[in-house]
Amino acid sequence: MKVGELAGDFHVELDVFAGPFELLLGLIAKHELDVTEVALSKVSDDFIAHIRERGREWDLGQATQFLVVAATLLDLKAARLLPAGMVDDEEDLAVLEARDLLFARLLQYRAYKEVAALFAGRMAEESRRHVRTVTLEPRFAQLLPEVVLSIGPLEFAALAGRALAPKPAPTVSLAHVYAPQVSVREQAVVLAALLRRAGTATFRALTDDCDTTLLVVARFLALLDLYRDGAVSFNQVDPLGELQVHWVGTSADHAISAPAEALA
Amino acid sequence: MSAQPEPGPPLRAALEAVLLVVDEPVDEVTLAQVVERPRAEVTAALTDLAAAYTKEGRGFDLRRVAGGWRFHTREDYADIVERFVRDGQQARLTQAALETLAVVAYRQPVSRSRVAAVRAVNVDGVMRTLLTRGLVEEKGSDPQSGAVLFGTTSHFLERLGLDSLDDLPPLAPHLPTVDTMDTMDDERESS
Amino acid sequence: MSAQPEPGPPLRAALEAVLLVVDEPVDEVTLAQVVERPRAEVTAALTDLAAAYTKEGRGFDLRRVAGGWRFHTREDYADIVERFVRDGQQARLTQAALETLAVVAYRQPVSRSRVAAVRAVNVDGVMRTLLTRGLVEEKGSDPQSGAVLFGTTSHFLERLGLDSLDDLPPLAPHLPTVDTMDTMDDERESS
Repeated sequence: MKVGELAGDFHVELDVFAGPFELLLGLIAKHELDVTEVALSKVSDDFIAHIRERGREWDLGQATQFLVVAATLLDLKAARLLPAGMVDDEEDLAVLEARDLLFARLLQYRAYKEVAALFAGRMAEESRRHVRTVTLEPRFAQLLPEVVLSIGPLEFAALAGRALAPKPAPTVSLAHVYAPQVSVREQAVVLAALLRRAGTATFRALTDDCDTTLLVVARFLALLDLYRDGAVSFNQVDPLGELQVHWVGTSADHAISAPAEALA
Repeated sequence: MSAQPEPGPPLRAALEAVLLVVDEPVDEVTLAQVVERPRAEVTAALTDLAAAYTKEGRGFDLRRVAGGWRFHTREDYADIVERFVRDGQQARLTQAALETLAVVAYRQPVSRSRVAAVRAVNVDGVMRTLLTRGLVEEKGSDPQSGAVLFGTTSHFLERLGLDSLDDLPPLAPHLPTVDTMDTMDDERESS
Repeated sequence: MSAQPEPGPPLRAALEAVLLVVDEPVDEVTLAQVVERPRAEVTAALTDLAAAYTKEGRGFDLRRVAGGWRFHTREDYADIVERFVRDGQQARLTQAALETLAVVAYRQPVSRSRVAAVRAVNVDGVMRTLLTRGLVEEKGSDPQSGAVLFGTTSHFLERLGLDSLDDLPPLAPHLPTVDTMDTMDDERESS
């Protein structure tokens, strides 16, 4: 990869450095520039301006590469900005290691990008050489040993199934953002039952059995609904202190009906 | 041919390059078009090349057969080539060949480009192997596109131990959903 | 090769004859068996032949790729050859696919998640492309995690014109601080 190729001819203008984005990366990689000195927000603003300038020439590939590198820089900077000081305990060491791993990742990414460019060059070169793949002259073809199909009909069908199966279309996986469905209405019913029995409870106690943050959020929203309906009242002595919830509704309130909002 | 470099553009070398990759004999008119030189010059170059190969005792030979030129192994080395072909570990099909055979078997009659589309790779070499091994054969041509269609042979059925194509196990249990498949296939066809 | 006949049995010619009929790279051991000559002699003869073809400016070339020898057309005549070989063109790989391929090539055998970690993005789709294109294949599984491991294929070597994985361009020059990197890498490797 040539200098400047990474993000096209995108140049950054910073107090500590002015020049091609790729060179900035190189300087940081070689420890010649401290990442904490670099105003990443300025770099991002400049890049957006750069993209805008090009108008219709919007290059998704270039933007993506910028994002990857910028994200890594951001990680790196965050790690560098963590209090460093003396390395005197395990935690400090862990921070240092995390920081170095991020650094290694950045360098590694650059290295693979560079060899990928070499690969592309070699492939292009090699594609200009054609191999000889021709049918055997009949006199030799008849001498070929009998073909052995090492599989039976059923395996053959399975093989055909795999070969003919539609190739899955590329999709963006949302698996990592999957969250179980939690219904605020259901949580309101749960809370109403708890509070009718207890009369008063802390928010901490009311969410004691929640195993996910989402469930805690749902209980909180449910409490707001109950408050709006006049079924509960709140009491908090100190800011950020314990939140007391009192049941002030009738016994029938929210036994079954409650605002029907579902968190998806 | 002597060891001296030829004067002018390397016509002989260009012909050697083209002839190395051709499967069927190529006539002089076609070769002349490809190398963009007069036919007489091309004919002379081919004759010279063939004579030179013989004089140098090369293992290959350039011969004019059925109106076209093609590389052949030289007769003197036929024994060695025969030994190679007979002893070569060519009895087994490669995985790529098996998969291509499977596509042809279940989609026949099918054109080479359809097979290539399903396999998502160039299948020329593999199809040639399957033809050479007598597992696949031409089955007419597509009335619309004129593309040659291929199908499996009776030899294929024998090797798989089946009486007829009807005995091929159904594909359905091995496919995720047949409906989706067909739709996708149609889309690909028209694209 | 000069125009003089070779002394003794025509080993080179025998090799030329056999190589003319192969449709995949053939290793030296196989060739030595077929021509019944010591492997070292065969290797020398092949190297000599290749050098002679280049010196004589022939349209074809004999090269060792993916562990075996095979005739190729010389690069200089690509434009002419491609007028003949219609669909020989391989589809280009995207930048993401190339980078992922690079990680697999240098890290093999490697799990999908390891590749994703290096690339810092999800690589599922790209890995599927590489598998479909026959550039990458499964190479067993990790004894500890059970994760499927991937590596490059011999088709990959052919596409890059490499004889073996040892011929991959070294990664080290692309890493500014090799010493640091190696240590890091080992740490991560063992973690």
